[in-house]
Amino acid sequence: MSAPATVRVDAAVLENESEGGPNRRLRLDVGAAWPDSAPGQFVMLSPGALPAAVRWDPLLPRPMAVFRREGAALDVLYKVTGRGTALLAAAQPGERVRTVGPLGCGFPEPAPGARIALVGGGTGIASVFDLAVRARARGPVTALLGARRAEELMAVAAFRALGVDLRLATDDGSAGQRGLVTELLAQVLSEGVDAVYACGPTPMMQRAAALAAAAARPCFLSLENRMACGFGVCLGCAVPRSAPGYALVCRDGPVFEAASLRVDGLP
Amino acid sequence: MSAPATVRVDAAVLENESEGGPNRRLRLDVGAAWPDSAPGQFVMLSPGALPAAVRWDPLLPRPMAVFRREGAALDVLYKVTGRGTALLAAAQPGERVRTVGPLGCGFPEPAPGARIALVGGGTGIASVFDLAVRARARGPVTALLGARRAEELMAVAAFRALGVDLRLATDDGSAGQRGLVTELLAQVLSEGVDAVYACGPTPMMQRAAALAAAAARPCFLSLENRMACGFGVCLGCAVPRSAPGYALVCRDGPVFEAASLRVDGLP
Amino acid sequence: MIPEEVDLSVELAGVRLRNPVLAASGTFGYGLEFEPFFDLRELGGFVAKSLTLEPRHGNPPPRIAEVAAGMLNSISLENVGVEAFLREKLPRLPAGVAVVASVFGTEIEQYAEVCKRLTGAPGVVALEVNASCPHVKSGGIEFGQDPRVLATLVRATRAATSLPLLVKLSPNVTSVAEMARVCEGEGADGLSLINAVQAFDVDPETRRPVLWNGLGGLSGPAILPIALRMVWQAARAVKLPICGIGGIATAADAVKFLLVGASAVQVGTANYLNPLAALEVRDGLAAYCARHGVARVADLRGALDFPGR
Amino acid sequence: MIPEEVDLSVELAGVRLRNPVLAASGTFGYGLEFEPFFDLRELGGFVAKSLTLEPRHGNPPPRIAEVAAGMLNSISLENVGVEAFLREKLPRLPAGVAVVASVFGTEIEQYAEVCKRLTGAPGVVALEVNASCPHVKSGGIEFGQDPRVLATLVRATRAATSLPLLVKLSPNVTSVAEMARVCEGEGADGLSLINAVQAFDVDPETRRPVLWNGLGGLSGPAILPIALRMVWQAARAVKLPICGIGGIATAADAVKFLLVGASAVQVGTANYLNPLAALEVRDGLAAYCARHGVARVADLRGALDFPGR
Ligand SMILES: Cc1cc2nc3c(=O)[nH]c(=O)nc-3n(C[C@H](O)[C@H](O)[C@H](O)COP(=O)(O)OP(=O)(O)OC[C@H]3O[C@@H](n4cnc5c(N)ncnc54)[C@H](O)[C@@H]3O)c2cc1C
Ligand SMILES: Cc1cc2nc3c(=O)[nH]c(=O)nc-3n(C[C@H](O)[C@H](O)[C@H](O)COP(=O)(O)OP(=O)(O)OC[C@H]3O[C@@H](n4cnc5c(N)ncnc54)[C@H](O)[C@@H]3O)c2cc1C
Ligand SMILES: Cc1cc2nc3c(=O)[nH]c(=O)nc-3n(C[C@H](O)[C@H](O)[C@H](O)COP(=O)(O)O)c2cc1C
Ligand SMILES: Cc1cc2nc3c(=O)[nH]c(=O)nc-3n(C[C@H](O)[C@H](O)[C@H](O)COP(=O)(O)O)c2cc1C
Ligand code: FES
Ligand code: FES
Repeated sequence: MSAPATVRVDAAVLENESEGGPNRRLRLDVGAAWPDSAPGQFVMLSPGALPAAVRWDPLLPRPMAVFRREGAALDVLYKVTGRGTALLAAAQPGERVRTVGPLGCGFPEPAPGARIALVGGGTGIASVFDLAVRARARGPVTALLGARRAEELMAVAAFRALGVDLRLATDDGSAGQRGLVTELLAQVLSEGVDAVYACGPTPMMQRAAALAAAAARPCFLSLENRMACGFGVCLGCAVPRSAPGYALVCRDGPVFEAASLRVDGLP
Repeated sequence: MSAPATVRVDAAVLENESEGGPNRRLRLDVGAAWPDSAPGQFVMLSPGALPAAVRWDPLLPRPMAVFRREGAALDVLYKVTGRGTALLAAAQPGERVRTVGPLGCGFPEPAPGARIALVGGGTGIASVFDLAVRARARGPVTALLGARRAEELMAVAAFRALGVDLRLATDDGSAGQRGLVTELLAQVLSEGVDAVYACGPTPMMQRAAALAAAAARPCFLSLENRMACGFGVCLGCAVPRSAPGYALVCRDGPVFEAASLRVDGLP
Repeated sequence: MIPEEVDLSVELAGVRLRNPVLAASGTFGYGLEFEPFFDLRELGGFVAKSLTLEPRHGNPPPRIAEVAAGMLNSISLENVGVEAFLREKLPRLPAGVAVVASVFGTEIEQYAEVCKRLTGAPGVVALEVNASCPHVKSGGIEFGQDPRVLATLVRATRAATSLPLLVKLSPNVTSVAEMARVCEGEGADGLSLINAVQAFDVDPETRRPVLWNGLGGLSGPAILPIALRMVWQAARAVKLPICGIGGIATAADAVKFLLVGASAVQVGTANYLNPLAALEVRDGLAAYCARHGVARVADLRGALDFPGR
Repeated sequence: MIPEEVDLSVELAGVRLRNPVLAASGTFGYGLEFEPFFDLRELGGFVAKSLTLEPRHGNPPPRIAEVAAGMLNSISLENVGVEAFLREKLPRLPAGVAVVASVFGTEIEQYAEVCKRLTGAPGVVALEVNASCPHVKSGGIEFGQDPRVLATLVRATRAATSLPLLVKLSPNVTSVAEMARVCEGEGADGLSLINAVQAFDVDPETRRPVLWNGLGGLSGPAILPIALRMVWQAARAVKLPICGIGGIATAADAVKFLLVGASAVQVGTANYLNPLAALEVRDGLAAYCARHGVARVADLRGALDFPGR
């Protein structure tokens, strides 16, 4: 696959609205020339709207999955967790957010007819949505979404609207099954699944990889690492390969076949 | 004079509107407990509204004269010149600006019946307004205001509403007399004035001091120095006294009798 | 403001402090300037502006400038002199305020003499020898940057006072560990670090240095990771208690310094932008301890989780 | 984008560069990564990621963290090795890109060998000896921090190549002027400074260092005033041309470095947040010259207005 074009745009905020709980949806006008992206690709966003005068703190952009693209509009679903996302949450329509992308290598296309399970934990839900959109035409999709509480579950309505087999889990049982989303995965694997695609917190992905391996199913992980550049030059997003050495999440991933990584060494 | 109380409040922005050209008026809700201030006193304002998450750049607060106080509302007139004021200009109603004050020692009260000349250049106009308000009940006030262009002249309408003798000068003649405001001062001194009160760029104040000295009239200067703290602890705002050593603009001023300073050594 | 159950008191160089939050020299005046904002006894203490034998006028303006997440200064140690401090400043402070007096001189004999005069002054609980001022040509930079000169200075000031003696180190050195060992060897009771980092800035429009003096000291949040590194290195090199300084503006910042081995901290530049900064650091520290089940703040000292290092 | 009348070309260590704006080692990959964003020939050149004799894997994660107006890194010199660079990276660059190859090793012989292999490679216009990497225990820190070791390193690499030789200095020293003089004495053709400043940060919630390695290098706008100070000091100590590095993100920043004596500049961390940063610095520099009536950007070198100093 030849790498798609990458651009930098200072994209105007079209909408920036609460999605319930700590989650928000940011809609950016990235322009008509914005390159197409594959499911699982991401963008780097400035930590907050570009200010009226230069201010260097916080400094680094934040990686965010492309949730949806509609013409010149690009949607990102994000959770307010720290400084960068708190400042992004304050961005007003009309302000601009520096956007670099699309970046990284997305999910491989599922084989036609394959039954696939998507596992999204927390902010990882945003990373698997576009895959669900594209994969459901090719074969049966089961989407397993998990979070701490009901209000932290992202994009449930959007998944529901897709008509995929949707199952939820929350730590406190406030939505779907009480417990971890990987418990749902264990169930679904026993029902019969050809491949697993997961994004979420490290322990979730480690467990998903173990379950898929035990069931002898391929497992693709989309990693949510800290990043400085997003395009392979800072070497900051390294994760250990199963072979000696490191892979770069932003360049070689964010999607990896689980077997290619030393998943117990993920940060 | 016993120093008035000084407080720190995170004041809500009530209004933040253009006053034409680069000038704006910021109205802050400082609360009813805000101490009374004397003409010429100032506040330190955070460089922009307090952000949704800590950001340390720019770091230092900016000194601004108290333009007007009405109950819990405090008005500041400011010119957008650099980073801090550009960020202040972006502050939205409802956001908060950290405000420390009132600070410094203001203008001495004019003697009853004394004919006084106020000279305001650029942002210095804001510093002499409150003196005009209070002094006009005590004796005849002539206000001389200068700036580069008409649109940079601050608070002309407010001075006009006071009914004081008002004369304008601009570098390009777009309002009032073409030339420097100190040329107006020379005229007015020759017409008869008992004391001069001036605030503006250093060359303007040096010239005002020289003119007043030549006319053997007392001259009070309000200085617009760079400051870090505003209350006498960083020693950053030093200006040379005519006696050896330095005075602190924030603590010993911002108003000084011109003769007490080495005005040619002002930064 | 302080949860009942948390013991905030610490010992620093033999002095029992109410809590580990002090204000740094040169950023807190003589204490009096902060009385409008809060009761000084709420802090662990404060370090007064560095004192010389004679009053000093300092540098011409401009003396300060803003840089990314920090500021530059070249005050050059303007101060009222030790006598005026003892006569006019110290007596006006309320009883119960722990004052650390900071000492500076251009000759070692001057340092020693100032130490002598401060010893026994009511309220002065310790001395801090400023061996590290980065902008005085004939002074601080050499004392704190040369291990032999530093040794002589510590020896002389040590001999001049019975008060607990803290030495404030310069960050402008290849090895802060070496300097820390020198101080330990010469009988210092503790270390304070870091002072401002030597720096320079230029106005591209005027082509002039932003400071009259050209060179100045960089302080504020920008230097925090450098300061933390040096405190960590010094804490591994010596047994002396350390007062951590550099860019501290929040309780989280203070916790970091304690974790890498500081016994107490000083809030500096943050006092300028927020006169309540030191108090808020104190309150936040108490809240941190309560949230994390830390009964005594002193238990945080060196509690970094960094196995093998 | 460049006003016709401004001559942006400069000479650095005997190399004529289209303009004085380069990209810094470790922040620009092998150049290829920036091809989606702009034509690499628009820059004065770039310094490739430091190369060792053998490929290196680098440190485990976390390798980076954000701090006030800056970032920390402890990559520990992961690179493809000199052979893969010559075989796979260099040939893919368009002709006309001025490549400075950066060299690193854990032994002086390794440095020298890498220099040898790079000499004569098409497109490589100069070598930069990384004597200053702040986070490799057995490597950079000692080379750049000890004048004797540095002298040996410069001598060996000087003998190993006929290419112009730049030495990249560590900021973690008491006297950068001393190190600059050492390089001049051993026949270096120029200096690059500064590398990242040794630093440390801690997560107060986990009590762990934010980096796997603990120590890391601080870079970004936070270090600009420190870098500017060191370039100013080095420029007064030696006649060698200097490539100024540290926190440069705008044309105004670049102008500052030229004014204190740099012949060229390198944009580092800013490339991460803005892949067009170096290009924008170049354009802004041209605009600055046009606005100030500067006909040749080279005339800005050392044009600081600081009489008497
Ligand atoms: C490829 C990719 C796609 C992503 N897609 C999304 C998305 O669509 N929606 C979304 O909400 N988030 C997404 N993330 C995660 C997102 O980048 C982080 O949540 C965000 O950077 C946090 O920034 P902050 O400034 O708010 O938090 P910070 O203040 O930086 O950090 C808050 C806390 O989170 C930790 N932290 C910061 N970044 C990370 C990280 N990447 N991984 C683990 N811990 C971290 C910090 O150490 C700190 O404890 C994605 C990450 C990657 C790499
Ligand atoms: C007591 C006092 C009262 C003041 N009252 C007012 C007021 O009512 N309204 C108002 O608009 N301004 C007033 N000022 C001036 C105001 O503080 C500065 O204009 C403001 O700090 C500039 O901030 P900035 O971040 O926008 O500019 P910066 O980015 O800091 O600077 C822009 C340019 O101005 C220079 N500069 C910055 N501060 C000063 C300064 N204090 N003096 C001279 N040059 C400076 C910088 O070097 C730079 O070239 C007052 C100053 C003082 C000391
Ligand atoms: C304006 C200013 C003046 C200072 N004066 C002194 C001083 O007199 N003596 C001293 O030991 N340190 C002095 N310092 C250094 C501070 O005490 C502190 O070590 C340094 O600023 C780093 O801490 P910070 O980043 O919290 O400010 C001064 C710092 C500033 C900013
Ligand atoms: C992630 C990262 C990796 C770096 N790798 C190298 C390197 O391999 N060789 C080198 O000489 N400098 C390296 N540097 C240092 C930079 O080239 C530069 O000297 C330093 O970051 C200061 O400049 P800046 O503030 O503009 O980033 C690296 C810096 C960063 C941030
Ligand atoms: S984020 Fe920079 S290399 Fe991956
Ligand atoms: S501004 Fe700090 S002493 Fe005046």
